[in-house]
Amino acid sequence: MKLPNSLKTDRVTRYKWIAIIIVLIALIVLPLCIESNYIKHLLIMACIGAILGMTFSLLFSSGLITLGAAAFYAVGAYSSTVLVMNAGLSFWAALPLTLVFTAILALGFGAVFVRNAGVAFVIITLIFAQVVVLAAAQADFLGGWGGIMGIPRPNPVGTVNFAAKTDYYYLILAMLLLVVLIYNALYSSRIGRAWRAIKLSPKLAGTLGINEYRYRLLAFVIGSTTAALAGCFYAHYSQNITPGAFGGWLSIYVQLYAVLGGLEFYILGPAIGAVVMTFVPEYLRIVKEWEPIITGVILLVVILFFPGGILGTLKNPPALSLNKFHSLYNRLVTGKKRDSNS
Amino acid sequence: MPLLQVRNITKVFGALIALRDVSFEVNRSEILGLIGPNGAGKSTLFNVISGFHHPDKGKILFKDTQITGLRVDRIAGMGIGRIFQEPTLFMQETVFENVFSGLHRHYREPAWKAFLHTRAANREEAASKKKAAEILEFMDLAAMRDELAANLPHGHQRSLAIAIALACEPELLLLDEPVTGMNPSETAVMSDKIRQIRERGITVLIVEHDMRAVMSLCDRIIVLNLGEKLVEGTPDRIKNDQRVIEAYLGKQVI
Amino acid sequence: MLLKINNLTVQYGKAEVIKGLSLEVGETEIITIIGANGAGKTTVLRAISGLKPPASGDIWFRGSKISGLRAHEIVRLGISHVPEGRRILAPLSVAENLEIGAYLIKTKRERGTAFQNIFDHFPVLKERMKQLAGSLSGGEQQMLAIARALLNQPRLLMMDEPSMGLSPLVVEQVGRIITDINNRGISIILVEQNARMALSLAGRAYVLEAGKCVLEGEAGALANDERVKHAYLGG
Amino acid sequence: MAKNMSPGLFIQLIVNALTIGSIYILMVLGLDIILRGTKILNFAHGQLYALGAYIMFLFFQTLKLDFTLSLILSGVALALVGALSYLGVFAILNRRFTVSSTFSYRLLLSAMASVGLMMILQQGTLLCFGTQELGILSPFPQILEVGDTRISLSRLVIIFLSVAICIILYLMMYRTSFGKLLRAVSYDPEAVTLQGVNTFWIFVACFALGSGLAGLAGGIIAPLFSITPSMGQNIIFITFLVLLVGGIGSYRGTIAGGLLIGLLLSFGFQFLGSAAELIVFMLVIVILIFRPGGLLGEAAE
Repeated sequence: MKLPNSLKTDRVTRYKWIAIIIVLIALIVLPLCIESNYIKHLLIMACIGAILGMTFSLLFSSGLITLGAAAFYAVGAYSSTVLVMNAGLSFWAALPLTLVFTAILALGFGAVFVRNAGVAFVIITLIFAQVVVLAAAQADFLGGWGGIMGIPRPNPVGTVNFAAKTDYYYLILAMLLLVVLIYNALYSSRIGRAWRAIKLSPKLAGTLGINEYRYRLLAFVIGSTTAALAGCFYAHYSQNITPGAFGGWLSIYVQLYAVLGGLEFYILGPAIGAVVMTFVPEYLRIVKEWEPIITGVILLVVILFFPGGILGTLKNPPALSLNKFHSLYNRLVTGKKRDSNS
Repeated sequence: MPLLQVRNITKVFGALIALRDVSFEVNRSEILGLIGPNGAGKSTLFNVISGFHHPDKGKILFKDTQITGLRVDRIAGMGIGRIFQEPTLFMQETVFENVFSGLHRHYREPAWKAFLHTRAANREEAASKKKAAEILEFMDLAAMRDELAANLPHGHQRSLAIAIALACEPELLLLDEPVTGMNPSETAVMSDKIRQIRERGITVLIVEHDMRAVMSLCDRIIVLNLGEKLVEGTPDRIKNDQRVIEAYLGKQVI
Repeated sequence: MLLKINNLTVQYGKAEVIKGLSLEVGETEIITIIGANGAGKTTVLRAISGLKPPASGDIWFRGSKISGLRAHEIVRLGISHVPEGRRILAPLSVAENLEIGAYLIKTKRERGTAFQNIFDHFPVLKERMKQLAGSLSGGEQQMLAIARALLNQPRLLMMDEPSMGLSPLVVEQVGRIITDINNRGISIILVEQNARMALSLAGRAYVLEAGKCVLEGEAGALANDERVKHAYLGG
Repeated sequence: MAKNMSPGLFIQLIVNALTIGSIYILMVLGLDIILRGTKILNFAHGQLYALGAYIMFLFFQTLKLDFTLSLILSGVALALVGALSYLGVFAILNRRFTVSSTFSYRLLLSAMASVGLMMILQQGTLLCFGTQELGILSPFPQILEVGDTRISLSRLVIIFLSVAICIILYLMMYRTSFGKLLRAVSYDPEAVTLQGVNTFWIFVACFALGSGLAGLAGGIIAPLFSITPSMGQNIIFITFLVLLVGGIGSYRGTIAGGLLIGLLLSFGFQFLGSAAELIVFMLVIVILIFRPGGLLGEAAE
């Protein structure tokens, strides 16, 4: 699903549709084949990660780099919790209200943030994520650093009562599919093309009549609202939330999903990245202390030697030769001239 | 009524006066050339007209509306398209996608309908695809529609830049060095294209170094030197003007 | 021969900007490369000074091959490049700009002599030593750029559009400086849009068109060549 | 707000503000030298600070070396770490970029690489030194008493050392040829290459200098605060904050920003408790509404 713009969807082959249907069926059947609740939990977390990663990619598709994906994730989680626990709304009523609330909030803050492109935007979003965590920790009615416990499960729908992990899995899967559908529709419309134009050349985009500020703000609002959707789910899934869960380097992990999966693959990239980053460290458990180091090394290796990420590398396998690397390093460090230059 | 009126434009960068009190008019459906040695202020003038720089003094009227101080995208939206001197394309996109992205101004249906892919929006989208194809055909790029812009040879990159600008449906097209760096036969083809663009009712303002092309192409020529307007007139007059020859070849030194 | 270029090809991406150019510069000679914008003049200089490694062909300087060396190594061999747009270090003072120009001069005494030499030729720079380079006038910035390049103690000086954006009076002054430098035994490659100035200064000239050399010969002969006049004024 | 503020408390708070403010300034100066010279936003900068504190602990507390010597050694050690990380990571990364790589792509990849580096450094520090809090006995335990004002000498030493380092740095940047080269490279590396300078090593030096400053900051602060592996994360947020407030690429802005944030946090903690940080963060966002480029910065890129 590389850069799904409508030009490509014209040419979506039958194989692609078959692949999509198979993956979809697999995703639906998957929890029925799994006994372990723990693995189901990991699947659910991977879905959340995928949604968050996609919000990062959405902003990146317009040339913005956010380190604040966790901010609106937290806003979504807290506001839904308050609406359910303090205002007594049902989960299904709180959900849309949360999204509207976040969208308005994102519009307000985004209007300021988006004015600063480049380095400043990166730092501002990072700091904003920290502000949200601190604000949650300071507010007594949000439980301070201790957070909120005993958040109710989503209200039952028919026979689905969210007592089992499988129910949650289907809920987040539905949310994920919704996000994929919406994002795909965006990327394949002229909105997505305008974002891409701004990312590739803001200068040229301007001379084509594209309002850079307005489109970037739109991306910010949509991305933030999507993150709030994931946050809303997370609060009622984990049933307790603390500011700490949204702080630290969560946003950076989110970014990692997108880079690892492949930056040019706005939808599939973060999904693959999230799955890999959720499951692989789990299987590295034997050396728990070494896990961050290994994650860091993986990150460096991907960035330095496979900048297309997993999907990009699969698509265009690089001709990797140690020799090339060696001569490059010689040139860099010792300043020896290239021998192959004739 | 002239299409574009440039009135007393002055633009200063630090200690450098890039433009000093420049005034001229562009009439509908003419090809107007803007020439002058390097550093004369031609590109600055283009940037002022298209909104990348705001002038320190003076104003610019397009169809009798003042456009000085407006944002780049607003000016483009009013119908002034431009190409840049350096190759400015969506390099990692195909030729077709480049023009298709350029059609932003073409849409009438609101963006949310495009997002929902309503029937009207889809119809518009299909129409715009057709239009992009038509523009590619016009600029002789149809054969390489699926090639990445970055991989095109220089001449075709210039054509593509013009194609993108045409997608914007301009009434006035600013061309910054459209034939520079081309060989004579490519230049002849491109000159011909520019004439055809004019026949479509689009007014053209050209900055160009290739004198042969400028002289044969333009109805009128304005010569800038060191930020000031030196002369204005028909190609024949310009060619024989002593001041122009001096500005170009330089005074005899030593 | 001081500098010899054989069959040079330079590419940006897939686009060939220079196509099989050959060129020679003799000892204490001024040559000029003229041509329209985008003809590839600047790229030739960038290829010689190592800023843009050539795709094929080779460049020899005083009998050794320099294509493939990196820019700072080529400067050390004695080729100085005054780049297009002067590229002086605007936020640094004039004195600091000169000091960086004198990076290759190691002893203090030699440095002093070199600076004295510069001030003899460019007295205006001595007055402006403490000023920020960015606050100089266009002409003074050009002097600074040339002075900085001379401090590398080159055998070959390459100048890219030294007359750009300067008023006629200053252009004349720059012309005198160029002859002056040449009289001290330094060879010069002059890239110019101002064809008459370039042709009056140079001994030989190359006319570049779309990355190819279309005409070469004695500058005096070229100055009266109808084809050159055509290239600049059409007709 | 000042209903129970005695002059003694006021002076104490000012001293506290100057102490943390001067550390922030050192951190931002280091980050800014790297950002301007090599165009890399280095997230690992805070981790270098933590590592500096640990190395100070190692030399001063464990090996019982002289205080000044340990401090210099921790600066040198971190400069070495910085140089190695540039050689091992960013130099290779730079070669990946082509003329057509967009600015956001370059920025993202180099920032991401520094995040990878940060994770490795953070966990590496933790594995080497353990999770428990470490503390250095301050070599200056004396408390100065003037009237009812009590000021710890070690805070004054920190301020003194920071000011000294800033002055040395200033002299280095404006008086030595190395500093001039650094500034020149930040402005136009290609023009400097044309003067015969191998700019690659200037970039390495840039990274070493910036990292060394982080190491010194960590070493200086070590006797005052407890040393934990997470101290790097805490400081990097504030460092970024100061960078934003002061404006990217302005020395005066950095110093003003560092002092401002120091004052706000010092007084804020006293009178507002733990809400101080939040208020400061909010204030910064308000500043950015009115001054998108920071207080004294030229407009950011």
